[in-house]
Amino acid sequence: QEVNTTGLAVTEDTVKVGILHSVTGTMAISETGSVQAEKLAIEQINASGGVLGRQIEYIQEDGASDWPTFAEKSRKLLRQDNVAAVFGCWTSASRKAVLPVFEQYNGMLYYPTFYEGLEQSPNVIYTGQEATQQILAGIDWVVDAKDAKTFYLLGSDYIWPRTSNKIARKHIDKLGLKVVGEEYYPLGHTQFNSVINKIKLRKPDVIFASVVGGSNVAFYKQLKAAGIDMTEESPLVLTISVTEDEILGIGGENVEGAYASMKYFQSLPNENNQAFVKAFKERWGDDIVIGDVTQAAYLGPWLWKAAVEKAGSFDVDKVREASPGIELTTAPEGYVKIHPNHHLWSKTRIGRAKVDGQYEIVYETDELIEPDPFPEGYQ
Amino acid sequence: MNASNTDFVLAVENLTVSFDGFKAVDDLTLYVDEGEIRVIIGPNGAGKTTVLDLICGRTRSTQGSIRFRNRELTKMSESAIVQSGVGRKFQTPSVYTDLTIFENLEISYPRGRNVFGSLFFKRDETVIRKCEEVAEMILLKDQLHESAGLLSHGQKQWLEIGMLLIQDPELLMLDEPVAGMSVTERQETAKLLRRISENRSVIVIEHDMQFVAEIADKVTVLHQGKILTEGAIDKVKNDPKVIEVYLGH
Amino acid sequence: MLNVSDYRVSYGQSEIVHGLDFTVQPNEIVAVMGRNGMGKSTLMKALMGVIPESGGAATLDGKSIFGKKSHDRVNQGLAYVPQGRMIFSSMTVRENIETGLTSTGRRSVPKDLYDMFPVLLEMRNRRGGNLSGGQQQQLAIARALASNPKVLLLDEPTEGIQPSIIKEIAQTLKEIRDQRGLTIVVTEQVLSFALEVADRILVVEKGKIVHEEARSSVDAEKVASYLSV
Amino acid sequence: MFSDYSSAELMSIFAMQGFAGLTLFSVFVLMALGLAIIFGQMGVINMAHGEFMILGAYITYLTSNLFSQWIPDWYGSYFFVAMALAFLAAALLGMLVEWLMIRHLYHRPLDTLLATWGLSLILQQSYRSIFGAREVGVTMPDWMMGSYPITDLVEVPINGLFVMCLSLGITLVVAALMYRSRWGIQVRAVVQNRPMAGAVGINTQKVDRMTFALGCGIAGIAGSAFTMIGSTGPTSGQLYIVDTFLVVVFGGAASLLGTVASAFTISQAQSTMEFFLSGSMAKVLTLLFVVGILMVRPQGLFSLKVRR
Amino acid sequence: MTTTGLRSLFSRHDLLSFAVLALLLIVVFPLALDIFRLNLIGKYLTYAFVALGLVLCWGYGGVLSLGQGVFFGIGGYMMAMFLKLEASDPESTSIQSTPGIPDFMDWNQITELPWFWEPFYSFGFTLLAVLVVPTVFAYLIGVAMFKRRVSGVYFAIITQSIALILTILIIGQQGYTGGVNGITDLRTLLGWDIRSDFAKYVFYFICVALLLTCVVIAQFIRRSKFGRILVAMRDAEDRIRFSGYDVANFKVFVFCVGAAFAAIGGAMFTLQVGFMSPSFIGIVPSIEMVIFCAVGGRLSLFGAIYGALLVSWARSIFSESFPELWLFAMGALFIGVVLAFPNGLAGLYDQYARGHVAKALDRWVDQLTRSDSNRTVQGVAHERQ
Ligand SMILES: Nc1ncnc2c1ncn2[C@@H]1O[C@H](COP(=O)(O)OP(=O)(O)OP(=O)(O)O)[C@@H](O)[C@H]1O
Ligand SMILES: Nc1ncnc2c1ncn2[C@@H]1O[C@H](COP(=O)(O)OP(=O)(O)OP(=O)(O)O)[C@@H](O)[C@H]1O
Ligand SMILES: [Mg+2]
Ligand SMILES: [Mg+2]
Repeated sequence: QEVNTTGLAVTEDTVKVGILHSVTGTMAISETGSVQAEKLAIEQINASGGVLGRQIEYIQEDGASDWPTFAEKSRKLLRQDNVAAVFGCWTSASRKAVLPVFEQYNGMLYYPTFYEGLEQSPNVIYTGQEATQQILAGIDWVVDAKDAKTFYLLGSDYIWPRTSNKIARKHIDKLGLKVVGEEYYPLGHTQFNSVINKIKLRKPDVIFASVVGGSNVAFYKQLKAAGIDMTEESPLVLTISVTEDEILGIGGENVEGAYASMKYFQSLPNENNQAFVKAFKERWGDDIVIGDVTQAAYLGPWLWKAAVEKAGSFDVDKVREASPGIELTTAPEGYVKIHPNHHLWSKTRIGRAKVDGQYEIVYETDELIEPDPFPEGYQ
Repeated sequence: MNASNTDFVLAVENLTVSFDGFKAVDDLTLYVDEGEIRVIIGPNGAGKTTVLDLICGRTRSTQGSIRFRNRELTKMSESAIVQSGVGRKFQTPSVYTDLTIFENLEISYPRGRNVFGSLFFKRDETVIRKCEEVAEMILLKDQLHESAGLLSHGQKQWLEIGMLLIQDPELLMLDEPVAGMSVTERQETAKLLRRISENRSVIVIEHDMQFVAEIADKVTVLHQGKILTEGAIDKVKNDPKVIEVYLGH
Repeated sequence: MLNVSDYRVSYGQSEIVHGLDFTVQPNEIVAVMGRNGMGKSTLMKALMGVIPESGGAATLDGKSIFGKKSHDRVNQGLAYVPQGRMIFSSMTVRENIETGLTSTGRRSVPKDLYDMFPVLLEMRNRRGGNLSGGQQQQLAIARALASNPKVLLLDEPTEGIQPSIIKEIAQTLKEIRDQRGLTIVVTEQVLSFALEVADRILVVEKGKIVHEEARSSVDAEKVASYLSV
Repeated sequence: MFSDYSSAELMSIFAMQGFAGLTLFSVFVLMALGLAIIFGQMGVINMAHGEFMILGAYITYLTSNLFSQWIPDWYGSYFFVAMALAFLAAALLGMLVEWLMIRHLYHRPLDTLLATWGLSLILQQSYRSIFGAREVGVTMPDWMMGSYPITDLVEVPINGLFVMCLSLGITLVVAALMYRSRWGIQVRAVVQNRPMAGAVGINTQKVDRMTFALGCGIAGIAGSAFTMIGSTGPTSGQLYIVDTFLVVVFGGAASLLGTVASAFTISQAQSTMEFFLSGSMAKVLTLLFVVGILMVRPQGLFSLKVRR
Repeated sequence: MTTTGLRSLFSRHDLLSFAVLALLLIVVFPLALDIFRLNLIGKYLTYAFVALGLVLCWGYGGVLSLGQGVFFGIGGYMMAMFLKLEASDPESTSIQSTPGIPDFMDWNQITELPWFWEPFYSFGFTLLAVLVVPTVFAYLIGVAMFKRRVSGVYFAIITQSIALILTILIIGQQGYTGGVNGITDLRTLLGWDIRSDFAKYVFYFICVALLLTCVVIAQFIRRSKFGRILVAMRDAEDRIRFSGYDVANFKVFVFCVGAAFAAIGGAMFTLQVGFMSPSFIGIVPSIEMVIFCAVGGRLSLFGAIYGALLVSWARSIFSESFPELWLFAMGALFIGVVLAFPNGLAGLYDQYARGHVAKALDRWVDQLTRSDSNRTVQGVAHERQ
């Protein structure tokens, strides 16, 4: 049977894929985990016999935190290396930069980050959550469980925080509750004393935070220093941007007590996850931590393998066709399934940060949440 | 400010400048005639250089007026003052060290002084000839295409004078032109000054009294920002006040 | 005191000073004369270590200074007043003089310097760059003397100074020489000044010594003839 | 905009914002002091300044690890040891860098910008290779964590106070060095005219090296202090560099007092505007304000008026 | 341009360099490289526009701008606005709540095209705007700064701040600008698919042609008296006023020229790469452009182009071969060039090769003139300069 009709880099016993993340520049801080997860998944797949009997070889390229470099490298991977799939990107900007390239050359991108939604490409499988999946359940939970009435929205000044806060605001409005402040700081901002003062004055029940990068560290350290004790829960912090990876930089003592709304935490007790964490630590060292995005990145190669095997071919068109409905029962986060809109069905969980940098899971949605990248009524 | 018309080329009236309260030039009034070589002498720190700075717009006056051919200079920009016909040589020689001597002269050539003029400036025969002529005068003809940075102190002095000549100003101001020059060159300079003053006015600051005697039509002695005396060289030389503060016994 | 033999200095490829030999006795004042561009300043700068020497030997008080860093030469007892003054223009007059104290370890400006140049005392808190040309020249001399040198190199020290002070400087230099046992090498254009201070006159031409004479035997005409070719 | 708040609240706002402004001020001063020496005094445009700070931060991280592993009883005092080590490490690196590259570039100051940019790339990648691409968390000793409540709204963070004292202390030390010691005069002389400074007996090489090392050392201390308020990662240094240059330049490069005044102006402008506008707009307006003032005073707030 | 015109503009040697560059760009690269690599070269060449402007501003005029990214970005953004409008016709945006406006506006609840986007429906206007807007912006900055005699590092830091301000604004106003993602997914130009290989060839050659034109313009400026005034200004800014020149005007002019060049580069970048984002405006790219210029040689127009090509190419190659270590190589390259070759690659060339080349050239021209002795050699006066 012909498994490769489109000239991809597939031989009798190997198949080439690409890994495209920033390992240098400012984004390397975040993307390192994804690279590790993708490599681990590929190695595991190879150890278990590969894909359609072929060993996966990866070509790694550095996006260097620079969007045209991402575009350039993706073009190289697709045109010169003819890879069968690419696992990569982290920021929306990098994804937007490579998207036309993937569409033009009909490549397949597995994109791991939780992101703002508003996108659905036939050439991308989104293995992280889109914004509504992550946010709505989180807000519902603080309202139900913590009786929150007022919210202060705070984020870095770019598209994901702005879109997330927009969704949050709509949802809060719908619930008849109140947003008492909304504010954005430039990426890389390190001084949050003024906004902390405002928070103190307006006394919101919840600080809904989507600060990213180095700013994140500054924000939590200064919040803590200013005497806002998150362990006392008033105001409580609900973040959508702080994974275990970030806590590493912030320091557990500075975020202790904050709540995070995501689909995955390293501390998930299920068996899949325990095996995953063990394998990850064996491969990358004992003191490593695993965050939401890292897990989502880990899903990429497995989802691709499943789709290829279902299609019986590496051809991108066939893989795409086979993708909707693919499910993974072995996913560390539990069970996932690809929606026809190329996003994943997933549960949303609320974790509470502990001083050791891990999250204690305090809540989990009963059902898988349907991905809805263009949410009606939230735009 | 009295704006009466004068026949003088340069009329400086009631000029005052103070630096943080220190009056470097104090209520100075000075007139320079057509075709005259005026020498200003005076002790170190008397304010001579400052007067030139004021005339050419490098320092802004606190008070008073400077009129050049009945145009008020105090409000004009440096380049406008130069364009109106005032040329100046500095006390420490300053030339463009990254350019050749030829280019130094060419830059001073009074044509193409605005952006577009300079873009479409043509180095035609007149320009080349004029530059070579001046280079000859200042004894730098052989080094015409060498970088000006390589010149010795005295040669730079000459070059700067050359740059002024080619600029063809109506009022020429020289701040210690022969400092650092050897005897022969001093004499050459004196001759040169006499020659070029025929159709323009010259103000010279100098401490070398021999040189002053050679060139001066009239000497002004400045002391603490004020005029001490003014007159012919012989009179000034023998003035006891001048001997006291300046010449020494 | 200062001994220079077969001394050569070049800028890149072009040699400016071609194998100079001369000796300056302790307590002697030597004037180096010559027309513009003949290499006087180049010689001074090289002796001070400001530009590199390319050959020969130079000793100060019997110890070689050849190839050493400027500040080592100062420590050995050399001081320098450059042509064009080169004072530190954004520092005050006092600070300028204090830079000269580095090699001596003294902290405050010796009073006799101010006595020598009273203007400087008056203007001690003014920025060096704001002084008039002649005042700067006096400052440069004071700064050099502050290091208490054995040999003082003066490059056209009278440039821009008023006649009365020139006379005083000549006087003062001789006084210092007598008081402190200073040795002085001075380049000069003004013949009268040279004749007044110097014990001996050297004339350089194109980087070579072409004439040498003690003051006692010198007449102005003759030197002048060397200077005007 | 004031009508939203009661008068008691307004009082607290001003108190709190005043304090926030002061913290920001000390942060700026701390960032800028090292650069004020290296750039302001020596004229070296050190684009790797941020990386020197981060070196201090990493040293602090290592020290805290060592303390918690070997002498946990002494953990409370590790920070002082860390700061000393950070100073030493950054100063030593500074000396090395001066010797290897900066000393060849004094006569081409703008080129130092390029070379140090290259250096910053190398340092960033070194940090990444040594400490990993992820940020590291530095744990503060407990005594530094809390805050003094003054009223129920106004609380004074202890680490903020600490940073203030630190920057005050270092400013005084630097000022004393620059204006009260022999060394300051020598530095300024060397910067103005290197050959001439040699010719009056100053060991220019030594002065250069020490000065550069001191500037870097202070950056190291700053980095160490910033572990309290910011992130420590390979590229964290980049977060500070623009602000730092802005502070030094705005003050008038050669003047230490200018640096302090400029840090004060910028921090107050920013923290005031931040309260009434959004963070991004406040930043934009602050920058515009600085650009505007520089237009009026082209040499910075405190420029020396010297005759040209 | 006539040959004599060219001759008067270029010395014999420069003419040779120009010919070599043209040959390399027009013949060698297109023949030797596949379209993927050629497109990369085309992208690098867009940086060369900026570097070229910097040679004039910085190398000759001593005006160091750390904000050239601003002009590159504005040029690029305006081209991107045109392309985006074309890509957002009502048909292809029918799933939006407001069809016919760019997608990112729709996501930000903007229901009507902002007024300043309207003119960008016109290609003519866009081309004009690409040149004029950045130039006018540079003019305003230049007049404000240079008339007040802001110079040196102060100017550099101010331009850097302007770059930062603009970046923050663009990122913050995402409804109008596309925010941090920039303006992406550009497809056609006047109905013609800009993503096809053929289009990439065409753009490459347009880019080369424009670049060579800019070289000629820059060379004209450099060889005119204006060029010498720039050098004099860099040497002794205070002095040149007393030769009767208004320094500010000259600085404003070169700054504007630099800005216009950068803007052309930016527009070509958008066309060749297919998107524009605020990351080209910021501080880092602006500094990198200065580095291109320095590596090539800040006093050499050709050097700057080779510098831009070489550094970008080195980065692509290093980062392909050593994805985790290439920064060491880049850093070392910058330091090495600055320390060892103060005048960049061009300095290296001048030191070691120029003499030989000039001699060979002389011999060759000698032979030519001997074989064709009634032809007179023109421009001898210029050879001396
Ligand atoms: N910007 C300034 N700030 C303070 N004082 C100044 C400034 N400019 C000049 N002065 C002072 O003004 C006085 C006059 O200086 P000026 O240079 O005019 O003297 P001068 O007559 O040219 O002397 P010289 O013969 O020594 O060159 C000096 O005492 C000088 O110190
Ligand atoms: N940096 C330099 N590079 C190359 N040549 C130089 C340099 N500086 C000076 N020269 C050349 O060296 C020669 C001697 O210069 P120097 O300054 O020593 O002369 P000088 O005797 O002091 O003259 P003056 O009386 O004019 O001061 C001059 O011909 C000059 O062109
Ligand atoms: Mg004077
Ligand atoms: Mg000399």
